[in-house]
Amino acid sequence: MKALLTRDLMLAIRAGGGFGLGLSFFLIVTVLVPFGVGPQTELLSRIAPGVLWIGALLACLLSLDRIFALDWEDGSLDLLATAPLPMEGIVSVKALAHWITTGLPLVLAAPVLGVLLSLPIPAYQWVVISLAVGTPALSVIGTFGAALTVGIKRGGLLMSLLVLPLYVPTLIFGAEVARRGAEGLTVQAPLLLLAGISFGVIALLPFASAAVLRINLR
Amino acid sequence: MVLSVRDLAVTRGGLAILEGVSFDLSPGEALVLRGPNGVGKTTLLRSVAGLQPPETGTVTGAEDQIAYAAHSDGLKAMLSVTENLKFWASVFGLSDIEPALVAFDLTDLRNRMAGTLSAGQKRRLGLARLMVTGRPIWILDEPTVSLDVTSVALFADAVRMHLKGGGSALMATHIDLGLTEARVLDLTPFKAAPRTRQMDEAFL
Amino acid sequence: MSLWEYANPVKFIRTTDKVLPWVWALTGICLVTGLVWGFFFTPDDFRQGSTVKIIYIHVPSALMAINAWLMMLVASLIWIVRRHHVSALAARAAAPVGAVMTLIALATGAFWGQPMWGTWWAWDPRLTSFLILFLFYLGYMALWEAIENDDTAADLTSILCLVGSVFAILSRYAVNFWNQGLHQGATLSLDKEENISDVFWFPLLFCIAGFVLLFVALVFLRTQTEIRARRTRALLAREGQA
Amino acid sequence: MPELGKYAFAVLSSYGVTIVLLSVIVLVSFRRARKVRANLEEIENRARD
Repeated sequence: MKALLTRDLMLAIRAGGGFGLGLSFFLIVTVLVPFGVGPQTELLSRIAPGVLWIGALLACLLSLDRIFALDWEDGSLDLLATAPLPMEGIVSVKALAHWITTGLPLVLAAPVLGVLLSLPIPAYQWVVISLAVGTPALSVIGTFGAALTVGIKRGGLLMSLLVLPLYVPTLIFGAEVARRGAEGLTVQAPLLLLAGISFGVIALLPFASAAVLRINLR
Repeated sequence: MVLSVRDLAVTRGGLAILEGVSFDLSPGEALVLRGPNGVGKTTLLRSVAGLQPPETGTVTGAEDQIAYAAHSDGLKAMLSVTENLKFWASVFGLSDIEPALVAFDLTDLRNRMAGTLSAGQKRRLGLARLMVTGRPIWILDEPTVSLDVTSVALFADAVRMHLKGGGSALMATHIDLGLTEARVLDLTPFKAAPRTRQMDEAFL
Repeated sequence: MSLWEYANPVKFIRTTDKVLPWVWALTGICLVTGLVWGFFFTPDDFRQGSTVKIIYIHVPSALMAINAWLMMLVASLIWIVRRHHVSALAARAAAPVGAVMTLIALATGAFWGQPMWGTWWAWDPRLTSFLILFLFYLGYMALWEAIENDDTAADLTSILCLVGSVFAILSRYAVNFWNQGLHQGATLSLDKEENISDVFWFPLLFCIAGFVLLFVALVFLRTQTEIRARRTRALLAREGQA
Repeated sequence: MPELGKYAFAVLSSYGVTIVLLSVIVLVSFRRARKVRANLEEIENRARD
């Protein structure tokens, strides 16, 4: 399993698209917001936590179909299925690889982009923490969506339609942590709920994703 | 470990295409499945490899014994020859890839990117991948497609070495494999009589 | 004769053919009496004025929107466990009806809230969770259309339904957390005093019965259609194969 | 017609929307049922003779 992770990470780096894709999209979305909403800083700073979260979420969504598509096309998914690795393990490693190549960079880039949106000072740490806790869930849920639509040609749009409603709880609690952090309120409740969802999803969803992948490989 | 297949029926897209297929594959033996294109060679191999549940019949002796190589040999163009082999070796819990490199004469291509290899070299790398898995039973789907005569001979030697080492090989092809001593099983007689798809029986 | 007898598609069609006319008749009676009674013969509410009449469509449709998804969940479970085609096709048949019920609940909720809240859409937690439920319906229906092989489609959509239900419940509470909520208290709840007065109660019962019967009738009809469509594909496949 | 007062628009339009949506789903279901049934019968006859 570790080999699968290192291979996926190497592929992401070598193919170049891996890291850059999510980050550049996140940057573009964050830059577009002031154009759309107007440059008044007090307005921007109020919506900054939400915008950062939505940007990160969409960046995750964009790079989901690459998770299985490459292995599906060149047949290595079939070969992996005959390997001694449990399918749940393969799916979790794929989600982890997606998180490292896409989720993590978003967490690191968020404060930098926060400056663009004049994010209030106390909010910086909470945006980073909420994203750090929330993005793993986005990757695992996304992997489930990617597995569902791996066999469907041009399944990207369908995957977004399936995955976005599943993102709602994570988005609500994540953005809530960031927003409360910005206003200096206690963030304990939404943070715990966010963590609860993330851990629950990480623990349970791979079984569903594995089942779906087995069906698609049939 | 003897791989025995009893009365296997396989479907493609729900349609039954082969039925009543039975054969044994004991260590040190090679079996070539022949038959026109579309008779169901690939589907049968996938069922034996466990990728696809057969409609009826049993496959015994295949638990954790099988190394499967399909048309597309699952090589990552962006990884070098050694990286590809090292990956597949560790997936199967091994790490020694030297014998495979030697057997398939890939030693001088060691650090070349898989993407830059010729079709023949890629196929040889695919077969080397099989060797690296350490699994006794090789299942090969059209292994000698796009190989020139020398590569086919190289392939035949590698398979013979594998057989001498106590392994066995199940191959599907409609062209010459250069393996004169292999047993041949023609699949045409096992063609399934046209009957309703299993999933449709409830509706007819 | 156990319930699983009806899993046989041909028998399902035969029995539903016998039952359907009665169900349609009952639906008509309940709907007409409930709506006419509620619309013409109930007084205005002292606080909300005549908007209270919207209750006769908002509450039943909201109820059906949720129960439709529950029915699909149960049907998906039956498909996964017992592999009965009828239950998978019934789930597929129920999805559009559930989606329409959700749309009605959303529209009537917005119309009803407009005079009170002063805006057409006030992101009220319950209405928002219906909006999310509607997205789940869309995703579910889209997945059915996207996959050719019938059995794989049934498998994948059932798993989506299972996972979706968990997230729908999660969203339900997340939305509550996210906005303090403007929706009025539960219209139908077991403790008597919080309930609406009797004069509104009886017509509402008829409306609910009417909506439930309408749902059942539509699902029977649409499931029959799905079975026939499936039978057509099966015959064509056999013809193609011969 | 009951006196709907200033909320007439809200009440009437919500009833209107409901009736429209319900009739759409019912009509679509019936039309599709008829089309599929006809298609099936046509194939069954062809298969029989």
